[in-house]
Amino acid sequence: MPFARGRKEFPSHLWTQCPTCGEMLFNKQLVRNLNVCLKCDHHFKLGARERLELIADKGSFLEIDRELSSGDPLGFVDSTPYPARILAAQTKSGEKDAIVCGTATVGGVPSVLAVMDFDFIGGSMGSVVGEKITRAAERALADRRALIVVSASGGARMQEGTLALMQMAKIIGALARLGEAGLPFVSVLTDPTTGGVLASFASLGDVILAEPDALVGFSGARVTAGTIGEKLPKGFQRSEFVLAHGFIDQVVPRSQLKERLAFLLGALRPAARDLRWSL
Amino acid sequence: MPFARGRKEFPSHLWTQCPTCGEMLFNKQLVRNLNVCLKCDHHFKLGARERLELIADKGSFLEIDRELSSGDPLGFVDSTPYPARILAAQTKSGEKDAIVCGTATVGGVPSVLAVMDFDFIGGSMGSVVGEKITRAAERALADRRALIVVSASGGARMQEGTLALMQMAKIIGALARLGEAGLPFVSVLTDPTTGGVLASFASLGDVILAEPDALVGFSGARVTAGTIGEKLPKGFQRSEFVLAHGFIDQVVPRSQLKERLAFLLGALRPAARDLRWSL
Amino acid sequence: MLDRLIGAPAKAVEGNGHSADASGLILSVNDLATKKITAWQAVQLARDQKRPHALDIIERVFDRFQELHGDRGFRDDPAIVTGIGELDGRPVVVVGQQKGSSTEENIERNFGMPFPEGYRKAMRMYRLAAKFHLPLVTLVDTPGAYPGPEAEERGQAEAIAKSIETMTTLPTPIVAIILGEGGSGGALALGVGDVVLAMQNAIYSVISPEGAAAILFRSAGEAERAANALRLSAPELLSMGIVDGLIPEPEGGAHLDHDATGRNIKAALVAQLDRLARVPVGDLLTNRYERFRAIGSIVEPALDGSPPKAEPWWKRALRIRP
Amino acid sequence: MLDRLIGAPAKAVEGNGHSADASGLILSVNDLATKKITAWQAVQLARDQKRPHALDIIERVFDRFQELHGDRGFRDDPAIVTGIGELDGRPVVVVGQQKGSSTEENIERNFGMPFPEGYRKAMRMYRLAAKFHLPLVTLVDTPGAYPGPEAEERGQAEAIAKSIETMTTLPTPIVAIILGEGGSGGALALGVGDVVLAMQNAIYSVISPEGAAAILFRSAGEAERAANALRLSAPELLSMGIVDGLIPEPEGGAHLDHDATGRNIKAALVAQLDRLARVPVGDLLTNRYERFRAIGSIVEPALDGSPPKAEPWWKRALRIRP
Ligand SMILES: [Zn+2]
Ligand SMILES: [Zn+2]
Repeated sequence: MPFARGRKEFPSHLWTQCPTCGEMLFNKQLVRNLNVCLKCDHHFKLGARERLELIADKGSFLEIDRELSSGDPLGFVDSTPYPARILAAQTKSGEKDAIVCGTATVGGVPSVLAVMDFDFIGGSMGSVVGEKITRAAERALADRRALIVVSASGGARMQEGTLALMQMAKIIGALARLGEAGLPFVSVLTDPTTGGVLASFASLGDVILAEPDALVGFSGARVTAGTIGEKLPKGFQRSEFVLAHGFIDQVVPRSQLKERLAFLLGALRPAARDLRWSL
Repeated sequence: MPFARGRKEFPSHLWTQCPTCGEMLFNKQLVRNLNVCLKCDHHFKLGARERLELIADKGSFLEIDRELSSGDPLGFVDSTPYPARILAAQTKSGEKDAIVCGTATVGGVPSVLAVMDFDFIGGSMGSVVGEKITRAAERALADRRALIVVSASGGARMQEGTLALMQMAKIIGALARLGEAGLPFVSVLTDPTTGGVLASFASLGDVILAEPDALVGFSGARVTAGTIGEKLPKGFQRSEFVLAHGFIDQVVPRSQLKERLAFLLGALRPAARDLRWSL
Repeated sequence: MLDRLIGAPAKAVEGNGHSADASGLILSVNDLATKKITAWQAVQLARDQKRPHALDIIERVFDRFQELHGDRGFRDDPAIVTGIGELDGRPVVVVGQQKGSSTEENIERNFGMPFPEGYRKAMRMYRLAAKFHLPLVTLVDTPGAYPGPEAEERGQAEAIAKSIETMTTLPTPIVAIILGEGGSGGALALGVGDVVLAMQNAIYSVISPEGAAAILFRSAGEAERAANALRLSAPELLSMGIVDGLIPEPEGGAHLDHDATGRNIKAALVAQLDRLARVPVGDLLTNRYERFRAIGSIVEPALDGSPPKAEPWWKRALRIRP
Repeated sequence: MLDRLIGAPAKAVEGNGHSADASGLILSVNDLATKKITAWQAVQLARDQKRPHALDIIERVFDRFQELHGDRGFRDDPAIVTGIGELDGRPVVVVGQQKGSSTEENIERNFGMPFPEGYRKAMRMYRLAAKFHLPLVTLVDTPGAYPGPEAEERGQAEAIAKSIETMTTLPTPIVAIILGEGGSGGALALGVGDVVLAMQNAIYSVISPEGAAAILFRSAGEAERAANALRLSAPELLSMGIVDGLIPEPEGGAHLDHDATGRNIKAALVAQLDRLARVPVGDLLTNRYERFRAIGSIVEPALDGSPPKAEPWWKRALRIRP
């Protein structure tokens, strides 16, 4: 495979080019390697269902709140009306919105998982994402389970206006209650995790893991660079940069994510009952 | 007064030269002005008793733990044996150690005051300072009073070795209990507040006030400058610098200290009983 | 399928049970005396440099205000002012975003765009309020959290998230007022209250109209169109249940009469804090949770054909099993 | 006058009630098998670059250690390592100061001198331990907190004070081990435990011998004399009740056998944590308070001629009235 070939020899349904090293990767091999480049370890984006398969113990995942979908509270129209935009994304992805939630065990620890999907309108957070993560946290609290949220999002969904913004407070309220009850929340940041998602639940994990080289930042780099009108530091807003600045616990290669989560949940495993009442 | 006179015209028992502006100040006037330079507002050091007079409501101060003095746990000898050093300081100052404590009202709010005196071995913190501040905090807790500590210290007293270091943990333990009971602690930093005093109780006030231009830092500027082998930023480790860096609530001129304390204690006035039990 | 609009208009306002009607608040869009202004006019008014900013309001509403400084970690951020003031004799902790009233002051205040240390200062004051059982009043007025690289490096997102978290569980009454410009997450970091009020001409949005226009219409010039689409004006916020009431502004806008504006705010604050002081802290926190919990617009099919009931989350939580 | 030496030798050690005798600890200076080394020899041993440092010990004592990074505010400080490890199958939070074993590593680790953000990382882990009811183990090994100007600007003193404060009220068992060099406040920030142990050749001092010599004797060359005067060696600390027991080192010092050192530490930790796990958290906190409360040397005349009794502070507090 390592000799040079012309582009036409790589039909796109069979091959994918790595944006980092330029290597042409055979799709089947790429999928078998968890969508990580075999040459340079570039982490391609991973869909929510594939991510769940990677994290949840085999056969343990039970989806919840599958049918929630978005209203159109603002009657929002840009180039397309918002409902049409939603419908197109639903048709393309087979999902109702940008997140899949459910219960599962992870390394044997009863958990609730919420996994975002960047392919659904940029993983943007509207009322459905807000409601589903909130319910996931409430479910974890009710069942005394751990909560894992995997983020992949450009931020709040502007087609839902200030209602989308309020989802930040809504989700955080539920997470805070989870924390007060001594239940663990692990946040996993994947490429990209930005805006209102990073400025809310994604930054509040008891432990925060990130995939290598994921974009992790509050403002878009374009905005930031515009603000100072100059070049940004090397690696700016990438996982390793954010790790060095103290906001991430570990950068974890995808192949080790499951094992790392299992260890952490095992260590932070919630007590069967709320220890606040045990004095 | 503003025409030039020779040095011999200013006998030192009558006149003091301001180290900041060079002005010769008539001692009686200086004292009447709370030991603040009448020309440039330089704040001269203030003894513990004068400070108490400034802060406590007139006639309300009752000293406690007056007779505590230091042992010689290490049998410490440098140029002088430690007990001799203590005795000399006691004889010179009329105090037993570097702090005066008592109960008082401040603007009508029942308080416990602990005021350090830099003149007693550089205001250094040994077992007596540790024990007296701890007792002051315990007294405030027992009587549900506010606590005010005025610091003036070069740090821990090295003649008491690791025992002096441990006073930091001892005092902080008592302050933490005070805080858990919802009682206010106001820390006042005066020139200088450094080392183990700043790295313990002095930095833990619910509100932290500092006198203008007071030296406030962890390491001696000499050590710090030595570390980097270069010049330090302007105003380094002075109140205003530390305020800009976020570690002080207000820089307060001495003439306004009493009023400011009274306002703060009034606002943070402890409830008559512990509200944790009132749900 | 049922279009269940959680947190619909009137419901949310009455739902949290704390909105006063006796303090001059506008509680329904129908009550707006003058005809509504356009979204774009609201944007202009909310940003007017002559509009009263946090310190202008603090000076008029509180007696004996003492500003307290510093985040105890990095820097005192002048874009957020905090302190203790007396409201009709009662001590209150105040946290507000501070824009400048001149170009020089705006440079000093970073145009009201806080750095992470600003939010950390705010959090310190939130905790101070809780520790001493003082009510908390926040004044929201910012184009947004500062988006520069130093802010990113020091954790702008983390600071906002923690600020919101601190407010959601803070065991003391909170009244948040959208004073002028409520710019996205950087505003929400001061915006979680038991009661959230907005000035009559304030705005509150997930993104600036200019930002939205640049993304959606590929042109910042379409900001006016975006402002309309975003429904960011105070009456819209009220009708969506995002704010609980509007504080009336003097004829023509708050910038024309700071004193009258201050009086209206003071009346609203006194009335709200009076009510909140009577609510046990446990109920306060439950209601605060439910208030934000109810916001959003989702479509959820009923599994058995009947519409799902709106009920407290814990009832749902105790009932549902996979 | 009565010379009441609060916290005298044996009393303090037994006083807190948690010291194991079954785990190989040296609980009395008389039990020291080999003859005592001089203070200056202790200084040299404690600073030996080949001495096992935090990560060397963690690797040998804990199974499946996962390092966790960051203070969530400014920077991940490599001079403090933190994480979760398994000790005989039980999860434990570990926080240790990390010196380098080579010049390169020492530069990376800043010679084990933490910045404020290092202590803030430590505090985050302290709280994590408390939140999840995990015991906390700290490993102290630092010449002191970094004294540079950036550290001053970011609040070195505040970070140390808050660290100590967090430990004093942390509702989970804490075992602190003075592993090598316990340099002043920067060491104490990790040093508040229910049980405080020291390695047999560790030191713990309010100031470095060199620093003390420069101030007291106007010559850093008098460091040996200062080291003696400061009574900073482990046996001295034991006899003063500052540490509760000594962990024996292999013949010649820990640097000669990292594995044996690890085994001794592991035995001590397992025994101490076993004991502490049985103490209700309220008692734990009371005892931790009394442990440090008792340290100090004061002379107090009895008001009525009889010596004041040593008694818990709250008895004193309830009795005394002016
Ligand atoms: Zn590649
Ligand atoms: Zn002068």
